[in-house]
Amino acid sequence: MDFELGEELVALRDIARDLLAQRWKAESARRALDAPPSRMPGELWAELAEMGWFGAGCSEAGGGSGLGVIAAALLAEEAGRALLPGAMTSTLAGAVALDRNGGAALKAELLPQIIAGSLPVTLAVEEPNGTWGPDSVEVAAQAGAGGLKLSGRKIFVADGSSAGLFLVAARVGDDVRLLPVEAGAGGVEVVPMQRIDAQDIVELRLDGVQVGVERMLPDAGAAHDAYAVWTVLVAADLLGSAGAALAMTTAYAKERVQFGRPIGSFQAVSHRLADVQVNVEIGRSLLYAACLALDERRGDAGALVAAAKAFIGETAVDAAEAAVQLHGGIGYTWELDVHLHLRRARANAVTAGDAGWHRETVARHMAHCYA
Amino acid sequence: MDFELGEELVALRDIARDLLAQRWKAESARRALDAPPSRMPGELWAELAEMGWFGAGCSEAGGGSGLGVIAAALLAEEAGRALLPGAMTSTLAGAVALDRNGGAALKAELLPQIIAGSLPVTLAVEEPNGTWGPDSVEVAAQAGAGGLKLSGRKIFVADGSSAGLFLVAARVGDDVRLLPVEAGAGGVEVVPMQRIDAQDIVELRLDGVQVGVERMLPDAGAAHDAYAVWTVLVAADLLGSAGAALAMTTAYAKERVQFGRPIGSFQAVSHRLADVQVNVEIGRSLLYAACLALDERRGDAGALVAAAKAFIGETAVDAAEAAVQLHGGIGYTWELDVHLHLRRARANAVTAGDAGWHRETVARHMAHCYA
Amino acid sequence: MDLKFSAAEEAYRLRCREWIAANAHHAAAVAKAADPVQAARDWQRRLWEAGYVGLAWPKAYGGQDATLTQQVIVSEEMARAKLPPLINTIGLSILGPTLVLHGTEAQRRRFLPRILSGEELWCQGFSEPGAGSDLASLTTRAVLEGDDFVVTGQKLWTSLGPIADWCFLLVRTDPSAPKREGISYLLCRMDTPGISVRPLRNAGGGVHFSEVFFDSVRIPREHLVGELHGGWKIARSTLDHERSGLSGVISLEGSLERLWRQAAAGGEIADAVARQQAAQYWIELEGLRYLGFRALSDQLAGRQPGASASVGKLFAAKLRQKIARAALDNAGPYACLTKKSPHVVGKGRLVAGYFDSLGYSIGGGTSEIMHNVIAERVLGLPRSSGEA
Amino acid sequence: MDLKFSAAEEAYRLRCREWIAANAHHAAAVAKAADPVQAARDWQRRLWEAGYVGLAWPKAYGGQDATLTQQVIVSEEMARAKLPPLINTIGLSILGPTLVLHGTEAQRRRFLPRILSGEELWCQGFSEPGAGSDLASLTTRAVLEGDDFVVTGQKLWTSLGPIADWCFLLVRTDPSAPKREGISYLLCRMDTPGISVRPLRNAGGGVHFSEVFFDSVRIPREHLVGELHGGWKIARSTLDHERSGLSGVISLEGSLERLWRQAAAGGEIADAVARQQAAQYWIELEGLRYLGFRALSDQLAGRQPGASASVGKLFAAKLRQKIARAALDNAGPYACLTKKSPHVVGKGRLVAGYFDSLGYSIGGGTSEIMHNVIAERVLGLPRSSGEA
Repeated sequence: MDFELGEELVALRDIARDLLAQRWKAESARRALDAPPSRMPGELWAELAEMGWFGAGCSEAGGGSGLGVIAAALLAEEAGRALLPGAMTSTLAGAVALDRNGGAALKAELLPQIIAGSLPVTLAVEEPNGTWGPDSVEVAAQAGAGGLKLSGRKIFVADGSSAGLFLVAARVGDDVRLLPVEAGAGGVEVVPMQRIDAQDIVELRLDGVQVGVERMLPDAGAAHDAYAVWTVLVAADLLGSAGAALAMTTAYAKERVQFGRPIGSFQAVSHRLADVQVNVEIGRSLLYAACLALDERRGDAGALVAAAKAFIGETAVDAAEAAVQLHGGIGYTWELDVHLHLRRARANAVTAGDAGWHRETVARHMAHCYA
Repeated sequence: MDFELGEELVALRDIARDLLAQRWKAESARRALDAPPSRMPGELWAELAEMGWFGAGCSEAGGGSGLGVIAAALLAEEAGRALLPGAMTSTLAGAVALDRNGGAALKAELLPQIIAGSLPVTLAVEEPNGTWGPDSVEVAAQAGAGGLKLSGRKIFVADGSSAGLFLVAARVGDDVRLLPVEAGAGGVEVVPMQRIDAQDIVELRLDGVQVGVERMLPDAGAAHDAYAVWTVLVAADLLGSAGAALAMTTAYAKERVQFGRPIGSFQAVSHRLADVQVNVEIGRSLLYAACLALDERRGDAGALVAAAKAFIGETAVDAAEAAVQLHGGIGYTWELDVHLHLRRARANAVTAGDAGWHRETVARHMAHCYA
Repeated sequence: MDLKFSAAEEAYRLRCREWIAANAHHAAAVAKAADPVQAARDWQRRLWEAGYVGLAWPKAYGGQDATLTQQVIVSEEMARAKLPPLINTIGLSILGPTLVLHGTEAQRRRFLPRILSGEELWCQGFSEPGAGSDLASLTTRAVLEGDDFVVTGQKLWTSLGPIADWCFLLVRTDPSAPKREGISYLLCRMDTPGISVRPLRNAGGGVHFSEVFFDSVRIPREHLVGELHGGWKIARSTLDHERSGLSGVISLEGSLERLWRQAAAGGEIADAVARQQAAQYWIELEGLRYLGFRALSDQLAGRQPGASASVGKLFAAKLRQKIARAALDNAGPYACLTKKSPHVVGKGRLVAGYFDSLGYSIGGGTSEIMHNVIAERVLGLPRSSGEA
Repeated sequence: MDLKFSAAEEAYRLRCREWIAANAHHAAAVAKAADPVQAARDWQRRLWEAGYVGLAWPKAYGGQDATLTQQVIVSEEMARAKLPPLINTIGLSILGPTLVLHGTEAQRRRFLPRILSGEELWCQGFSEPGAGSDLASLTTRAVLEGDDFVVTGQKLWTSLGPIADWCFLLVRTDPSAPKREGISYLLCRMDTPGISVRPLRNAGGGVHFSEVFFDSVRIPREHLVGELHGGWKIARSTLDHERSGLSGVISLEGSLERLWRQAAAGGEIADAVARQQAAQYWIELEGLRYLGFRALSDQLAGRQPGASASVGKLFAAKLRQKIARAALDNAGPYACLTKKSPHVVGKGRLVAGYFDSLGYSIGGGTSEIMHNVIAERVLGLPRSSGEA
């Protein structure tokens, strides 16, 4: 048994943290608020590709690290900590989805491009019906002479204006399947949605887009599996944001003196931060558990993914709110990074399902267990 | 406008607090746990009657103080603070119910006896169907030659083994009405229920009990009105308990020294107590508002009664739990009074409707207001 | 015990309401004006001329000598009609009462009427980068040279900085004294040489506060309020002088009603979690309302309301945040879009309200300080090495 | 990263489970025995003889030298089978590890095997009326007279007081030294003249703890553990030595399942509030479980688990209280009846579980102290004038 990060994973995480801290400043995330969306600079994207990060969550056979979903999650966590544009995380999720559930030909065609950085990819699942996930998908692919034909709208598509490929969830017969759609394909239109953290979220309009049947991901559970992987990566991003908010507030509490003492020596401050720390540790434990369960394709994977997302989403929002409160007035200013994490945490907490929605998944799992 | 207690009310409260502190020790409430139920000593009962307390909530015409429901609530609050057996509060509620909603003959017959202390009275509303209040009453009175005939079971009847008169809620036609039933009437059986705070709670079994139609409280809304008055008195008892738990914990936090300082100088302790204080003040405001609304028979009285009971119930449990925690190990011992308040608060919080049930009443009021 | 208004009070309310109705178009014009500051000044003057500003103030200085109940009536009616707030609110709520209590007769006659009319807008210079919750540790220095104080230092969290005509500020005049005993209270024209103002952008992207820098700014000695070195107690007396909070209740009422309507279909909220939550907020809001009535009754009866203002402030801030958070949560991902997004719900007001709500537990005394105040002044617990 | 057990470990688990099944009737007999203390001792000896007590301890002193994973397997299987807890648990979990680390060879050989077999039951004498969270302020005195310590004072919160054969206790041997540097660690027979035990009735009405009074009790010098005046560090080293908490998870699993079944009809909970709440507890319980696995993995890899035990203890206490409270709340007024009432639900177990749960944030270090530990040792925040 070993339920802590092995040496390779620790190294990957440490390298990512150092590199992102050097290459991407919070200042860039702040500037993006005035000129959205927040986009990855081309050189940085190329550097990440060179490091092999886009295959971090893929199997060795797929050209990846073979370290499991946890490797992708650790990178997503660092992206959240560094306030990095989301494109890396979307591409990690897309790569893992293809690696786990793609047909051999499609994998051979697409995975090398994705891992090499030449084909950013993202999932397109949600629709304007007020809920989340593959089960709520209404867009249906029509079978015809030229293969499948897709029409409809997808919203809250992450990193859509830089993606080269969309993995679109659509009904095919009774199932919800994943269909690869190129950004440049006929009938595809991308409309920005303007999120409060300036992330590149778009509406994807599909008007009679053609997809060859043979390109559909063959596994009937592919859409659910890909959505679970994406969910866990969003949770990881949130965990990184929570960690950053906690770290900056802890540092401030050590420095800021009022009444002749560092404010961190007041229990009103120190115990609030201790509570955030407890939640971060519990959240981290859930994140690792969910990743491991996905790797092992365990029956409780869905419930653990839901648990991680629900818990970490609330933890991240709470960590950012604690940061605002404990910084006092200064934490409420544009120049401090506190609000950048508050924006990201708030937005990601309701991305890929909010806490209440995920708790319903958990409740179904409990009903099943206790039946 | 005057929304604070007038001089007469302040005097009534102060006298009650002093007198009960002298006449009833927490030790008696503790002893009752080993030999339930907790009962009012005869001399004390007589003394309270002599003070005129049982008519505190009644109109002057009814032989009472004319100070309004608030006067009864202040006495109930002191009863909670002093851990007094519940019989006074039940009798206060019954007296107010008769005074507000009884027919002239019934009032003339019963109110003087009640106020004189020779007829303890209580309400019998709840039934074994898992919910609360007059709307859930299923026991139906059958009309016959000798008047109305009652059969069925009432549970959680407060102070039932000392009551001389039960005001029984029962269906008469389409309405739920209040019917006076003497404790000694044929077909009446009283079975103790054994509550964790040793209060005298009973099951009332009715087997063909006869009640004259003319004795039924004439107002179709009498059962709901009486239940509202009783609810507000239970809330007042809870507020007294919360105040007592807060006071004893505050005193302890000033005395108890650890790490060379009174523990009340640690914010983990002082801020927790401040939160209880805030809730007690908000709860008190709601209690006064509910009493005033009942006196004025305002349209929002039901919602305010529900608000007071829901909020104060949660406040009292929280205050008692804070008392256990902040006293540390010693607060967990039989000898300290902390658990007496925890028991009373827990039990009364689910008496006359729990917080969730009352919030549903509030939600209906909101739906009505915002329609 | 009763909450009824007298017939005369009800008549007063009616006249107030009629005046508001007759002047609603002027109020509406404020937001749309080309010069919104001038429009807001004009609106305040119009209200003042009608007798609806400075109700509590003595008639001698332009006030109304009105009863407390009349004040409550006016603030309720103004909040209910969603009239624009008075632009000179800081001068009205903080400096005015201070001068009435501690100013010289000359200061009162000079300043009070112009605060009321809006002719002179005021900003506050209390907080500093190193003096937030611990306000008494402020370091802005004032040295008496001849008949002038010469002031050097930096103030933070100043509202209206760029548009104010005057500033009231706390300065350290005796650095060798214990920290609360070397502070003085000064009044200063904002166009005095040596003052510069830098607007601060807030987390929501807007600008509300400024930093104000003082570089050898000369302030005539006659603009000292109260005793030299006696400024701390003066400032403290108006920090404690908080309003009953009843107008805050009315703004929360609006938020709660919007929350309900957002979640309700056909009048009812079907989801039990959201319904119970909304009901809890209604309960807490009523608690706050009647707490306000109790505080007001104490004031009417000449009793000290004690630290009940801290109870109300703490509870109201938390409730405002809970309602704002619930509104955001209920709207899901749609609430997290900017107001420019075609998909946003509520025109971005949910996010703005949420960001705004977070400031309520910081400004005007943090919730941590409010807890200290309640623990120490109400419960009598020992100081936590910090102070209220 | 994986959570799989090896084939050998799985085989070990299977043997353990088989042994438990074969001995279940002995376990069941403990609760019904006429002399429950003797029965519990017999049960512990039976388990020890089968190799299921003292797994981590050296074979030389009666232990098993087993792996950490084997320890986890045994504790999981024992919890799952709801076996009675080991009666000598305080000796096993606190004194044993202390003697292994700090005892003399003679002390180890004399005491350790008898702890394991249950032949000698131990109680702890640490807390005092004036020394709870601030344990180092203890005042029980020990004066060296010839070869004996003479001990006078009072200890509180002693489990097993009336039945223990021995007590390990902290005493002040140097009143002039700084408070942490004048404390010694002694072992004392409970039948020594001058010792008296007074059982304490708890809030639930039962008896679990005692007060122990020492009146000029003579303890031979050979029963000093470690250095004279060096007892604080020794005690601290085993206070930190907490278990992974995984067996606590299993008991919480049972509580959560009961909560679900109590609220569910036909497998599902219809009420959204109760359903969401139960789901949240499942999430938190899983978080606690995997936190335990992480701590265990750290120990297996020889890494310091740091203050993660405090995180687990704090979170577990809160979760236990939330589940206990929800069970009570869901049962409404029926839960607030005594077990003697004909109407009670769950045989009074809901109230008992609730009362019991409140002790989890007090005993073994209050939640306030756990917060301090996390703030100071994990986050590196300055001390809050108190200490961990």
